[in-house]
Amino acid sequence: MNLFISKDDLIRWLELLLRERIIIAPIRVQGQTMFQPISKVEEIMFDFDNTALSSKGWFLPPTETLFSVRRDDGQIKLMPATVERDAIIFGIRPCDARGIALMDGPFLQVPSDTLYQERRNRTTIIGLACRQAQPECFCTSMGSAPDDPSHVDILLTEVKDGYIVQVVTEKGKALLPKGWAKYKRKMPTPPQLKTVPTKGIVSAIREFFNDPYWERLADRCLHCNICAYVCPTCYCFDVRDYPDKGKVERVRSWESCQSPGFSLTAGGYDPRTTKGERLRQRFYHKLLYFPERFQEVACVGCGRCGKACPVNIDIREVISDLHQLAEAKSGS
Amino acid sequence: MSAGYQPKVIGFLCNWCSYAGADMAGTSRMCYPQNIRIIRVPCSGRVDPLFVLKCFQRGADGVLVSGCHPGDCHYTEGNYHTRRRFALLREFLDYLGIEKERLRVEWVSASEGQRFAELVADFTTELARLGPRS
Amino acid sequence: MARIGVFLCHCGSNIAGSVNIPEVIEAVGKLPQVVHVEDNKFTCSDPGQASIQQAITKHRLNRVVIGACSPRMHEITFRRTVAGAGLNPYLLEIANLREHCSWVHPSQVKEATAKAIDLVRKAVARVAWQEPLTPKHVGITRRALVIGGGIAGIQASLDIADAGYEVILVEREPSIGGHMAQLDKTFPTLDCSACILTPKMTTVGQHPNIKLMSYSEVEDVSGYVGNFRVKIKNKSRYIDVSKCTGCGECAKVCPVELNSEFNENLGKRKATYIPFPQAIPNKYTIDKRGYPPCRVACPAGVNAQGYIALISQGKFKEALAVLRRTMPFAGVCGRVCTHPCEHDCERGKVDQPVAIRALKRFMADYELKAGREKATPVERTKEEKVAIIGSGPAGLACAYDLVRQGYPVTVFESAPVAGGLLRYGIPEYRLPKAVVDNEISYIRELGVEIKTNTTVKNLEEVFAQGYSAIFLGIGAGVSQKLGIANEDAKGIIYALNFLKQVNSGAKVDLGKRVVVIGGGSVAIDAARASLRLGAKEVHLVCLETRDLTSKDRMLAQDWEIEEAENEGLIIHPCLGPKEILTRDGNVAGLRTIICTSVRDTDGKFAPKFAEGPAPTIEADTIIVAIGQRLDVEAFEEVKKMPVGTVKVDSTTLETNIDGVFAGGDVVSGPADVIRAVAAGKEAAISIDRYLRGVDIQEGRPETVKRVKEVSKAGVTPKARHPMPTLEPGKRRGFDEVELGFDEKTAVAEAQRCLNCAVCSECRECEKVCEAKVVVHEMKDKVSEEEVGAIVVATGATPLNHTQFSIYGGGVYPDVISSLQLERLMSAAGPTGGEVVRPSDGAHPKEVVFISCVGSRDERTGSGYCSKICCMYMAKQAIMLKEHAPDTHSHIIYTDARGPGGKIFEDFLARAEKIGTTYMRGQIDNVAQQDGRLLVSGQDFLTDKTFNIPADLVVLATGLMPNQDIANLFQTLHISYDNKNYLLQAHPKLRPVETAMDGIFIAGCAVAPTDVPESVAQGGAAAQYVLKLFSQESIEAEPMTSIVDIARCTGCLLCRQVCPFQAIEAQILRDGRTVASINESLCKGCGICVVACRPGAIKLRGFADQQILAEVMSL
Amino acid sequence: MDMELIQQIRGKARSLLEEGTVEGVIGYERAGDGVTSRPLFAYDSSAAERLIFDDTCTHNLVKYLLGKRGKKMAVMVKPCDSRAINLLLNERQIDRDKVFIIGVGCPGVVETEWNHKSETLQARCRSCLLTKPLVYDVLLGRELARKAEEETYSDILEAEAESVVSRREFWREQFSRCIRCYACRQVCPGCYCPVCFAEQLEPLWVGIRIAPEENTLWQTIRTFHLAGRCIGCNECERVCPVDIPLSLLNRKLEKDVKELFAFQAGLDPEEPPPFATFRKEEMPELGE
Repeated sequence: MNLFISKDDLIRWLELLLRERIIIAPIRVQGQTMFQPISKVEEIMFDFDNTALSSKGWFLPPTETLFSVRRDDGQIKLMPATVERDAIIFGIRPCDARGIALMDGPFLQVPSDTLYQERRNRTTIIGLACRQAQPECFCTSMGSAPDDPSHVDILLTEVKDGYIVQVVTEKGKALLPKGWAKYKRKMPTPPQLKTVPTKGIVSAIREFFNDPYWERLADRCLHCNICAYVCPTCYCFDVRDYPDKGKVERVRSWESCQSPGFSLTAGGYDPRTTKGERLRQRFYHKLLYFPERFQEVACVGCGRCGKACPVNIDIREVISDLHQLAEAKSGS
Repeated sequence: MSAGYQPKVIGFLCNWCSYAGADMAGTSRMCYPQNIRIIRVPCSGRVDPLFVLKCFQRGADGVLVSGCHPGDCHYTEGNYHTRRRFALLREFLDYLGIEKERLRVEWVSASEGQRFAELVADFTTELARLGPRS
Repeated sequence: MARIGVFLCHCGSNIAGSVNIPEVIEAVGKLPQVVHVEDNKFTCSDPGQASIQQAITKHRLNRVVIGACSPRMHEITFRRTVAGAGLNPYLLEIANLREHCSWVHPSQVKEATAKAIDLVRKAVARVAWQEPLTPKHVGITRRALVIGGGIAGIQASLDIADAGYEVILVEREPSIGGHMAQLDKTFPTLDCSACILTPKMTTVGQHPNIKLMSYSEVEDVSGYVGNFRVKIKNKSRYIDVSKCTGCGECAKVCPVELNSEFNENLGKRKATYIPFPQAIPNKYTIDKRGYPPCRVACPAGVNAQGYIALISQGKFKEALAVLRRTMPFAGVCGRVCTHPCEHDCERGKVDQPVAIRALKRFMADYELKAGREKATPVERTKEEKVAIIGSGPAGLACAYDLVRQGYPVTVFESAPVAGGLLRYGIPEYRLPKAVVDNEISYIRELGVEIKTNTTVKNLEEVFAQGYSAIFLGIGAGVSQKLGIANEDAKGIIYALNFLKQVNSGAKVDLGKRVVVIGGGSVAIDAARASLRLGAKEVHLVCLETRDLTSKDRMLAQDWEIEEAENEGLIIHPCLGPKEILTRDGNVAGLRTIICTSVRDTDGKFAPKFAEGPAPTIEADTIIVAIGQRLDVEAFEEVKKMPVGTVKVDSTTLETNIDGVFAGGDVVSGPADVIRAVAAGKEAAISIDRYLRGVDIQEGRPETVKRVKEVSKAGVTPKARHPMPTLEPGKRRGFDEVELGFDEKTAVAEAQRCLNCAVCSECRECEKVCEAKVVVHEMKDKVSEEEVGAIVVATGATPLNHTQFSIYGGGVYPDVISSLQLERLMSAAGPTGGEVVRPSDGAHPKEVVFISCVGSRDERTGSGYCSKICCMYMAKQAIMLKEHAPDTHSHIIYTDARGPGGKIFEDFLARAEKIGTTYMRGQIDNVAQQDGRLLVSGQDFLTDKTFNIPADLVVLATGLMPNQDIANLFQTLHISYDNKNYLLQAHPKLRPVETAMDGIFIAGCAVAPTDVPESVAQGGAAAQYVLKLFSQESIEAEPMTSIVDIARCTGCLLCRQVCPFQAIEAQILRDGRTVASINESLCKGCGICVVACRPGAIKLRGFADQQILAEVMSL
Repeated sequence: MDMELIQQIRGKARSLLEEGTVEGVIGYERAGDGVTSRPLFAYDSSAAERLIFDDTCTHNLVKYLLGKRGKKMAVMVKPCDSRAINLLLNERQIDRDKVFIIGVGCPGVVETEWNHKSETLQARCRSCLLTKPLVYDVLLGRELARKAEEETYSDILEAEAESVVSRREFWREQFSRCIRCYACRQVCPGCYCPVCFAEQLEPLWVGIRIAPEENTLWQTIRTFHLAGRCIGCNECERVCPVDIPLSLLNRKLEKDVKELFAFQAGLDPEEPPPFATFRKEEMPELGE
């Protein structure tokens, strides 16, 4: 069901929605575009290249309290965290939306992560189709597209005098006011993207677990967490208890497989001590382990990691390197 | 600043001079504001700037680092290091938005009970003037 | 899981009075891990401690918190309690509820209670992180160090030594005895002080267990109880103490006399001395205070004080020998030296400097007059031949030093006669040729070969003749040209040529009107020579100003400018030569230009000229004296500076050619004689080192220690003796202008010398010492000793009475200190026990004592009572009466007490009974009237003013520790107050202990004490030392740092900050370098912990977690 | 691009590798975007042919020596980077004998981001007075007489002139953006603790909360640990994915250390750093 909405109407509609819900949208903060809860609709950026950080932080916040425990007069009380309000993510790009869908795999499988699930249930996703491709984009190679409506509740596509509104789910439909005109015009053509040869990558990568390639690549890797934190599909976290004067909070924060202490176990053993092993983990997880369990490559082709990496480690280059290694191997 | 505002002060006192000086204030029954909580350290050179940062993070309104007068350190040189470390930290804290007046470095000898009592009173007054940290 | 028990002490009402204990119990009971809380009336009492031990067992406690007094009070007690119940003593934490809470917040129960809860919570949080620690046991060095040889130190030393242990007694004065040795009698028994002290001193001197280190100071102390390492500086006495017989022959010949410190400046002693006849050790000490300012100022380092001291004794020949130890030119420098020594002479700060140059000349004149004995040639002990090129002052000085070291030396001189500038540059009327000849002959007689009429062309040739080293001292022999128009006119003469001709007796054609251009000594010499050659008018034109205080002043010396003007020279200052006017190729005059500035702000020559009317001076002869330079062509192989002088290393005077050295004007450009001599001497050092093949740079330039302060107390101004001169009217020939001192004048002038360095190094003592124990080159010796305990008994000194000018102290000679009175009363004192007035030696009849001088008054001295003054004033009043029954004493007191039992009070009563007038009051003024003193003030009891005429006023000055003693206390790490009195570990219960284990204190260093108290404390300190020595071993503090090598990065910043050198680098098997801490050296300060960013260092007992737990609990 | 210089670099790298002087050469190569550059570890002469040098070579490669301890490595060092060498020598983290320093003359580096190169010289280059590396084994390229102005810290002085409240607000906002990715630490040649204080559990200095309060503590301690050690390569600020102006922190301390202790990091490998030493007579007013 395609509808049309003028820019003015869109704003009025969002204003209406903001009265009852939190709206998370791209806004400008200190020169950067970031997904954050808005206080006024005017803050929303409708025209932006993709955000530096993906919108995953709404569902898996950088830091959240899972529950707290308090000792009161000898009694021990446990207070789980809850989601207070309904929310809308507005302006999400199709690639990021697909990232959320991929995160659903690990978080919603039984037993599900209740906090994640609750947020997911209470959030409606309004996507914004890409009218332009950025140099780093390669979503089409990863099973998505600039106008892919698959993983949003509503998808907006900008046209000359307003937006085409594709209502994808019932949840999306529930947000709509009545009396909008149906859209009959032709949908605009999506931008063309460079392609990355992803075909066969899952089976190709399996062969190179012990290849020196990883140590060589890791030579220049700084092992910061940028790639993981900008990635829409990286979902690793750390959990820590905070005791403070008779109260304990259990806190979850983002963490990354690139951190030196990430895989350190309680007894002091670390299965991944070298830089190469750590860097390999990132690509093996995305290109092998995740697909083995959830049938999809854990990359949406947003290109953020390659763009943000201070030393230019780029998943596209890794994929093509692996193909070359495979060719060389089969050739020899 | 409300009249009832009671600044929270944490004092790191070296065992040999300043802690003894604070004891001397007690032995001589000199009254001073109750706001200060004293942590004993062997030498002011043991006071890690990180402790002070933790104090401020934990909501302290003021921190006192106190050792022997320069030249009198029980460990000869500890307070010279203290002086360097905290001279720099004070400037840095001020730059980050914590008034440097909130971090005091004071030399108090074992015989200076009076001086200790006076400086706690003075520090507390100054902190009250600055008001609570937001 | 920690099971913490909390024990709260009421301390009677000390804590419970301000802290609501039940409220604290309730709050603390809710804290995590706390399983037991109880309170006690007195936790430190036996039942209180027993209760803790029972609770530990009953509640299976594994951590204990005690809320009580300061941990500095009872931590050790409670550790023992906890250990008694089988728990590790370090699993205890004390919350300071008394000193830090109840006592400082009385009557604020609410706040104090809340604070007490916080303090206990903090302790609970910390104790959970406490770890069991085990003290190590270390051995004890059973040797004691006693610092201070006063009566307290003597007693402590004897007690320890008698118990069979070794003692090192360090005393900074030449003798032990302290102030007690200065006393005549002691109160209240009136024992003769010397009689009761001397046997003890002798015992110390002879005790097999006592190593007496007098004239020594403790420089550094490291280590810890039972194991101290002490560095002791044995100050040089310049006498070999082991051999000195104390005969005193040295003192008899010593020319230097100064006030005796032992006699409180009332008597005299020599520079070599024994402070008092009963001194222990009975050995002489030569008092050297560094170099005198005259010697420091002299470029050649001539010891002026040395020869002046001997002149003052009439030992003229010996005096000249002192000078000749340094250089040979008494007659030359006694005439032409620019004498920087006089400029720095300390006497100048009193009235005028000593006439050092004139005295130097006197010695030479005296010898010349008496007829000089031929010098004995120096034995040649060295093979290597040295060539000196140029026989000016630099070359000859160099030759002189080298020949005396046994080198064969040859001087090459191109002129027919030796002497260089001395002969050809300086006119006869200033420096007679006979004087130069005499001194050159002396050098020749020593064995220096001088080859005149021998021009050296190149250095290669000299080396080829078998010389191993060359000194180049060829001077700057070419006059600078003016560079203006008509300089080639007839009648232009260059000053150097002019003087050379004059000095060699050649006939010089001089006109009637002479203009000399230049403002230096050469210009003045040229001008004065012109006057003597019969010129009608002599004018001098120079760029500089005549104002001798200006930066642009003339370079010639003050006196020669004045003399020249006296002789008729007309000076035209601030003018530069512009053009030479000629008539028929002959000089007709000089056109000048105005010079506005000569030197820039850096002192560099940069003349500035101004347009404007400037005079033209008529002349038929112009003498150009604007400077000299080296002949550029000379010795091409030697590297030169752009200005044409030879380039040398500024310290060693080495040139670019190996084995060739240069100095004097050839290096510096035109300078004076003494600087040339200095250069020659410096080169001699280099040549000797060069030839011996040792490091030429090492220890150069020599750093000399100038005397710090020169006392001018008691110096009566006395004008300098002027140099007699030839009257200006008689000065037409080349007769010498200055006439020199006669013997009487010389001796009187020499006696003006203040003997700044005390010992003048005349070395007369060396000559008379039969045991040959005088060693003037002796150096301070630093020795290291290991001891297990230290007693500090450094004493105190009465305040200097001269600082109390309000009472006439330092103003009137008859206002003396009580210690001075002791010396006057002592049979061994300066007056043989006769009490006389210092001013006129009369017997004083009315004596006024003023008490509390500098005591009990923060403004004038100290805020405390000096305790002993009441008693010694009574004693002195009694003794005065005994010396002369007609003496009447008045004691003006603030309060008068005899604290020390009935016998003390009886003593005061006795003083009053014999007729001493006691008056409670305050002194307003002490004035001099009709040759007596008038003491006026206020009587507090009658409220009336009084005026007492007195013959003698005695100030009872209070005691104060030595002000420079703080350095020692810092080295020992013991605490002291703002008056430098030592702090006791506890003022009541631990009076002779300090906060530093193993260091004990006694006597006046702690507080003013009288003799019996000092003896008691010395004995008490000894008892603590013996108690320590009776233990088998000592428990060492287990709170030391350790390194977690996994976290250590090996940056070793910790090593750099450790004050105890306890951290070393350790190389692991995998090749990594990490820090490693030597636990026995670590003192647990924790400086390294903070320096360690990775957190690899932990201080046991003060770990990050423990302190952080405290922070987090607040 | 100065091809002559690049040929010299490649030639030197080749000979070092072929002669076995070093195991590897750390240099720069063109990045995947074809515009910027990235670090290259060349272990054989064919890889050495990829070495480049131009005004996009911003990375401070000295950091990588810390990961290659014990191995003989050559490293390309710009004048500014050489201060990091001195720092690590002072702190005994590298063995001078094991490091071959290829010093390169540097015309200054420009602001870049992925796929984009600007013409603007980086701020640190505008105040860089070094014309050649302070330490090197071979110097390639020219020693440059550049028009640099001495650091005036004008931005710091401006911030200091603000009220303490506005500074507090400013930094609260900045630190609230921090995502604790630790890129600033990972890129810093002065950060090499085996376990960073931020990751220590005992004692727990900073928690894992990515929240303003803990972020502030993290950044405060991080910068303070670099006091007197930061050599001003400003890589931390460059790599920050949320653009926190970290140079305002580092340079504040640099300025204060200069003023209080007359010290600048990395200029002399022998000079004791400010926290290793003291002068008895300094700062007499503090504490009295």
